[in-house]
Amino acid sequence: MRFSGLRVLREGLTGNKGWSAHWRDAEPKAEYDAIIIGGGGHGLSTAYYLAKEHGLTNIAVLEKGYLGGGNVGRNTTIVRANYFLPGNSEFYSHSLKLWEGLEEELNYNVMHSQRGLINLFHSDGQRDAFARRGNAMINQGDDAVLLDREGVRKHLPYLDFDNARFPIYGGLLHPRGGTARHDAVAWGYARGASDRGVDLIQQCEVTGIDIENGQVRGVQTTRGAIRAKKVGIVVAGRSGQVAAMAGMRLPIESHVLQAFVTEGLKPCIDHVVSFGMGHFYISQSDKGGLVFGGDLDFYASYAARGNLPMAEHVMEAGMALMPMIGKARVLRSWGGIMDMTPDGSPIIDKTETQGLFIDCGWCYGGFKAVPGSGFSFAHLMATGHHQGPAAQYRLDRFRTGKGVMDEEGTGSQHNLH
Amino acid sequence: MAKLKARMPCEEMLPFTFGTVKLDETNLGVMTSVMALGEDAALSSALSDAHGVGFPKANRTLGNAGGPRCIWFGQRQAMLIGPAPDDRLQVYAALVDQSDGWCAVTVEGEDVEHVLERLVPVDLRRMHFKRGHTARTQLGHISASITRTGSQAFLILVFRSMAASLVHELSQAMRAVASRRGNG
Amino acid sequence: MRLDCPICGNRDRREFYYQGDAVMLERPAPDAGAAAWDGYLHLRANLAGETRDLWQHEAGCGAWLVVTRNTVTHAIHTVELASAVKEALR
Amino acid sequence: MRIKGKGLVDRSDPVTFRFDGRSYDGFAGDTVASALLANDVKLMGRSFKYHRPRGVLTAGSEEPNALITVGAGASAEPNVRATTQEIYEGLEVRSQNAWPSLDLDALAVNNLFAPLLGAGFYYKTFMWPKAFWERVYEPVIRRAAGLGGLSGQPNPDTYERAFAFCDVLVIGAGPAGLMAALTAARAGADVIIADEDARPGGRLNAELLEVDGELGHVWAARAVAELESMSNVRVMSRTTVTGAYDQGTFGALERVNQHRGGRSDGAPLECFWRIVTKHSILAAGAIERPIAFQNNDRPGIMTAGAVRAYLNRWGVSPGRAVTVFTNNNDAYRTAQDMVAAGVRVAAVIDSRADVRSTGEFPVYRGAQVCNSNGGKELESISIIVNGKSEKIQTDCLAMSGGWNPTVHLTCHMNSRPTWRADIQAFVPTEGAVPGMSTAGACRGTFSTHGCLTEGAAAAREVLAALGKKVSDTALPQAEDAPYNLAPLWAVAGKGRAWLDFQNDVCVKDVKQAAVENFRSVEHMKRYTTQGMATDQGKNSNVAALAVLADATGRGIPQTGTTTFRPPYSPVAIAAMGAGAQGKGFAPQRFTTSHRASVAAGAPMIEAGLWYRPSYFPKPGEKTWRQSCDREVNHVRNAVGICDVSTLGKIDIQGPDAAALLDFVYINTFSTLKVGRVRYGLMLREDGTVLDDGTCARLGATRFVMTTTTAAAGTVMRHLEFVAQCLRPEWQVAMTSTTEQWAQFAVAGPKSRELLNGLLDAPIDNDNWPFMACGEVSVLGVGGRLFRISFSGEHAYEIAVPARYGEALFRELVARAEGLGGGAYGMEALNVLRIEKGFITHSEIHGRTTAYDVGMGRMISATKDCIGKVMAARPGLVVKDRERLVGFKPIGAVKQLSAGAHVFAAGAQASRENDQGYITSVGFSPSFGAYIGLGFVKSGPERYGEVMRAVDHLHELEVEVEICPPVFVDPEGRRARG
Repeated sequence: MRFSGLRVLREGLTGNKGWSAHWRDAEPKAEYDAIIIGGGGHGLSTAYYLAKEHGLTNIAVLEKGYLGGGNVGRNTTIVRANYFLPGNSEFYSHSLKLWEGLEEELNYNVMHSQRGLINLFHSDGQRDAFARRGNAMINQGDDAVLLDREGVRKHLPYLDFDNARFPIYGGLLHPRGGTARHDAVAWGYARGASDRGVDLIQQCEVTGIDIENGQVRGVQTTRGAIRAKKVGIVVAGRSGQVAAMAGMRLPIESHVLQAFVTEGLKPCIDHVVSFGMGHFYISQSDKGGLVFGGDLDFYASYAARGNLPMAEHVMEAGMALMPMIGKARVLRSWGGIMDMTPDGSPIIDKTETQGLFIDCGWCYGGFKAVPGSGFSFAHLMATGHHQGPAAQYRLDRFRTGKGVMDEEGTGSQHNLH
Repeated sequence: MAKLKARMPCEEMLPFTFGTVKLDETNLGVMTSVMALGEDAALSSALSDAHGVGFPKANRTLGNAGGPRCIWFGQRQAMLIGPAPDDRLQVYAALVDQSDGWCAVTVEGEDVEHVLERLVPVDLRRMHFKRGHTARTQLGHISASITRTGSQAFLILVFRSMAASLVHELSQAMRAVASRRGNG
Repeated sequence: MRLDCPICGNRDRREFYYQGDAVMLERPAPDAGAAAWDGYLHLRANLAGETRDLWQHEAGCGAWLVVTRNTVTHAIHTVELASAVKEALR
Repeated sequence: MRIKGKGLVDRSDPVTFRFDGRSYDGFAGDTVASALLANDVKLMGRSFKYHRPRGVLTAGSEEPNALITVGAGASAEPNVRATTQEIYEGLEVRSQNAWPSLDLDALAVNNLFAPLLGAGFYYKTFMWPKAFWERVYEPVIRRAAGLGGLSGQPNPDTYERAFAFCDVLVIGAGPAGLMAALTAARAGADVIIADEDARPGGRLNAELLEVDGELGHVWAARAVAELESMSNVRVMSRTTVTGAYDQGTFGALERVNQHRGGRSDGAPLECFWRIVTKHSILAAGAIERPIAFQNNDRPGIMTAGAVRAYLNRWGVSPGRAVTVFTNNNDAYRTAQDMVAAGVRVAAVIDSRADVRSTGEFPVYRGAQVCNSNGGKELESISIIVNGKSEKIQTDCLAMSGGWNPTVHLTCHMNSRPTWRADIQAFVPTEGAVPGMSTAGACRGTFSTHGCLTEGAAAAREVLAALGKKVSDTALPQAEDAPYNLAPLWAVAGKGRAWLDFQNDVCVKDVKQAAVENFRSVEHMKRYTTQGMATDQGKNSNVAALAVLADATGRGIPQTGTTTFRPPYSPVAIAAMGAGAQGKGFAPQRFTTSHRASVAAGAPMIEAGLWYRPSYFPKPGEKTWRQSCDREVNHVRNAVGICDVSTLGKIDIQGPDAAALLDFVYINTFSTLKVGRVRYGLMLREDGTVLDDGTCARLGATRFVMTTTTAAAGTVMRHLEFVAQCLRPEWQVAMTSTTEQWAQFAVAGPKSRELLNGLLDAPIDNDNWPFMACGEVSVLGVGGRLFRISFSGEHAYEIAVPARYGEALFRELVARAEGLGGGAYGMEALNVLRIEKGFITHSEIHGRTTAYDVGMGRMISATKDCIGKVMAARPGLVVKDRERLVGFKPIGAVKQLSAGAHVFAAGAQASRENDQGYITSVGFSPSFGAYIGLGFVKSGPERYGEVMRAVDHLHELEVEVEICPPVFVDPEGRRARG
């Protein structure tokens, strides 16, 4: 069924009786050409592009819970392409271009809103670093504008310009940065994949990966064994556990990242704003809630919930930066489990097992990567070759030191990125 | 020839009182980091011999205001307050002069526990934290050493450079507590 | 979250710094080879369950600690001085 | 309508307040909702999507409809529940989400388009044309969305945070909570009891039930008075426990002054508590459920318990002809209390056919309310009884679909509640929160007797665990009526029947979601926004789950469960972030020379937590560059003074101190002679540079290490890590002495001349050569002198105990000025070090190795050190890595910028062609030109090559020559002179 304004009108006038399922719930078959483990944003987009770009339709997505129930459904919805280092630059640039056509591609309104993202800086040194980053973005073909203090004031008059502990020197504006409706991205890809014949199987947990003579043969699940020639692991937050089923140890530590949303408010924050000194970022959803977050809780965790010290720290940063939000009330806090890598950059690679592929390590930047990751991972799974923009996301880069992409410069401590 | 004039960390900021609580700076004189190297027991008896106070157990102080005092200050570390350290201690400990490194304030009065509960993540109520108890912890975001010196009195040490922030934090809490009294 | 510091007692998480897996105590020999060093610095068992990790009581006594902790429930089983754990390894 | 002789408000204390500009009277003890109802005001808000007129639904913090803005101007507070805001003299509140007025809301037109605005409609449209989403659709949607508005001005109010500790935290002060607290407190336990209400007592304040022969609220007040008199108890009213966290930590919000006008200066509006407890007893009560039927959202339709609460607690009847719609026994109390108070009860409509209930009112058994009628206020209801439709005139319908235990806190640590079929509700799962037990209505026990019994039992368990002797507390006598209920979630029929009132989610939306395959409860919630409103689904989640279960042909427990995340009720950002506004966000660190620098007019800039002078302007200087150039020239030609106290100083002692340094630095320190200083570079274990600085040997077993200002804390932690975790067998002790010493750079050809005027024993090049250090006497004060240079000039750093810092700084500057020099700030310091090619964290930014910064050969071949193995990884030693170089502009444009990337001459400025970047630039008065440092692929092999430096952001393109990074005195003669 094609969605359109006309369709909404027609259904509205006829009692909304004509709507049908956005995707098909499938029963697992005995064998597929390829299996994607993980029905999150990355898994669903991988399936979509496998079907669409590579004509692989005899494939299944296995999800232990419900589709889009992982990090794609519990993030702060930011979409950007503002990286400094080669490897990341071209990847996120490509992903952003896919975002820009996503509504038409999927016939699903994911509400991609390029409202502009501003990274604030608070010293000459930070300004220089952001200028280098902005120039790298422009060198990549993306957009960036360096704002001085008055330039920031024009966009964000509500910041504390007079009395802040860390005064605002300026900001790097990324005009094409913005937000999207997170759940819709997962649903849109699910619908697109399902329409192309992909089996989406919920409540189907993978319990083992079958490997014979170094070649993957299929998976064991709570709904029986399923054979497959190729298997892709796309299970952010659980990567270590699923990889362990194939005898792998990953350069990943799982950490909890909290996020917060306030009660609905009339529009007051039009951009995505990020405060480097205080590790705080914020935007306002179309429903009116302020959506914001900060740093990891910093201890390894699979609990998907955080503790007060970091929650308080995030609120402190908000008060320091934009004291007008003080009377906004936090309605809900939640936590997501982040695959933290030693350089803060992700992994899209083959493994030592033939036919087994892995896409993981997105740290807390995975949402914006959903289209790009699926596109590149599908390419890798279908062709066995790395797709251009993702070519540097290798598993062995830490061992060799080649192509390490440590944007933060914090070194090989997983939780510091 | 010119003479160098000394200046205290909280000079011109203290004392002041809000409600029942008074905040003042105190000059502790010579302060020496005593860090055990080797046997702790030997260090403790050397300290006792030289200054009359031993090496305190964790979270405790030995001695009293006025006389030599030894405040536990961290893992295998104490702050000797009052006398210049006896040279013989060097056999058992690393000694470092910290007389100028720390800002010392006293905070006292009926509501002092209520003031500190706004800033310190440790239970400082009298039933748990008695006279002679000490803690290395935080006061707001400032690393601090907090010692109970009386039923309504505490000694607080923070890095010298943070004296103004310490005074700010304490004064905010003191005002808030005083305002609650005003409300009856 | 609170940890029982063996020296200072039960304290709020905000006083502690978190480093990562306690495997960091077991620094390989310089000639142990690339795989051993990769394992030391990068690869992690990353268990959903009981783990041992390194913390420092930074705002307290300064001691480095080995904390045995459940990453799913956040229950904390034991907290030991890292120096003692390391001495026992030798 | 106020009812004579009813309620607990203080009739002797009248209070006037304003709502939407009109003045109303109430009494002390009233909420905005009770006072408005007393004034027969029923319309209090508008719904989110359809802008439906709404009245108050509940009498508590779960209120979804009656949200108001309190106050005006900067301190206006949006989205306050009228049901919890206490009135005070002069209080001013406004309605929200309506324009031009609450009564005539233009966007009520949305209601007409409701068929087009069903669940998820926006996912299916607004896609064409592409650019219209940001330009047209989204702005319109955004403007229409939201509830109240922020003022846009900085929050002017004071907030605070605090910590509290106890043995047992009792959450909720209803019968169960009070009984638990009494039992625990009488046995001597350290107790905190917190309740969100201004008046502890819970439902006892809203009912006419008796405890021990007196009215429940009287017993409750007596219990509270006893608790307040005990020194081991802290009673916290107006305090909502908002979250359960690990190891017995709870968050709680105390509304300290929200109920008062005219606060004194410094008085907090709210306090966010972190309560740490060994045990907790959840006694949070229960929340009544509405029933979904067509137009069940009309003002005048309320929960039955709320109607009763307004009568019994506030002396207000929300209507003159009350009807009750129920599926359980409990709601009959509303009818009975109303009749007893002299209010007419038009009918009780009981969905259960088989009950034998009676009262002084008509009862329709086996009947259902199927519609409501009226405009902005309820006028009548339509009911179906025995298949026939009837209309009943009523201005207040009290509905009850049963009660949901307040399980929220038990879900905060990921536990899911358990379905109990007998009460058709979720109850806490055992062990959900470690150390927490539950008592009373929140675990599904609804009678007063049951609540008291369970409260006492929970406390006794805690006392046993605490090892305390249980006191003999007799259980008070109270009713033990059975709670009989038959499930009824939604009345069948056409039209819209509301589940989530605020978000306008109706039964048909949930059904449509199921049709569209959003059959998982999580999918349904996200697709319809059910439960996402400010009540977090407290009023509606269970009913919505039941409707979904029905629509998908599954049972409720098979369909899913409901969960809740912190906070229990919303918490102001200002409360959780109290104290951080303005300068309070992070401690400020001031050097001893701060006052003198400020007095000299120096702009102070942040360096981490420190403040340092940027430059010291002199009369006649119009730009910072003029000051900076002069200060650089002072150092190059005379003598300059700079406070360097912010650099980290770590005193390291012990027999193994030298071994530690050999292990953390890439170069060797065990060979350093006493009285000498050496530059050292340290790596992280991954082979990248951690920090650099000098280290002085003061004695055979004593060193003083200096770190950069930025990395002082990191390096200290790193050293402790090495000492405790890697080499605990070493005898070494360390402590920071950063604060003990005020340290100043005295730099320039006249530095020794200056110092010799201050030192009690003069120095010369023989007794104090380059890189010497030792103790000195400065104007009679014991200090330290290091002959080190960060400028390349003949220079020293002199340190005195910090109390003398300000005096010494003033003295040094005065003497320097007398010699043709003066103080210099960060700008000049930066130029001086760039001229010498000295690196800072601009260059050692976390991705560079010793090899990259030209110090690869410093890594000692004869010893192990941190980072050595990983620094030798193949990817880190390839020639074409970006390596440190200098830059000189050589074309027409002489400007350089520290944001530029570098490209081969003639190459396009694109990522593929990127050859490196500039990290530091400064105008060198020595050269009369800009110079820079940075990184270029194969750097040192490209000296002399002319490249393009392109800074798109500054629209700057410069021809640069790649050169060695040392611009001044490459042989280092000056420092040794």
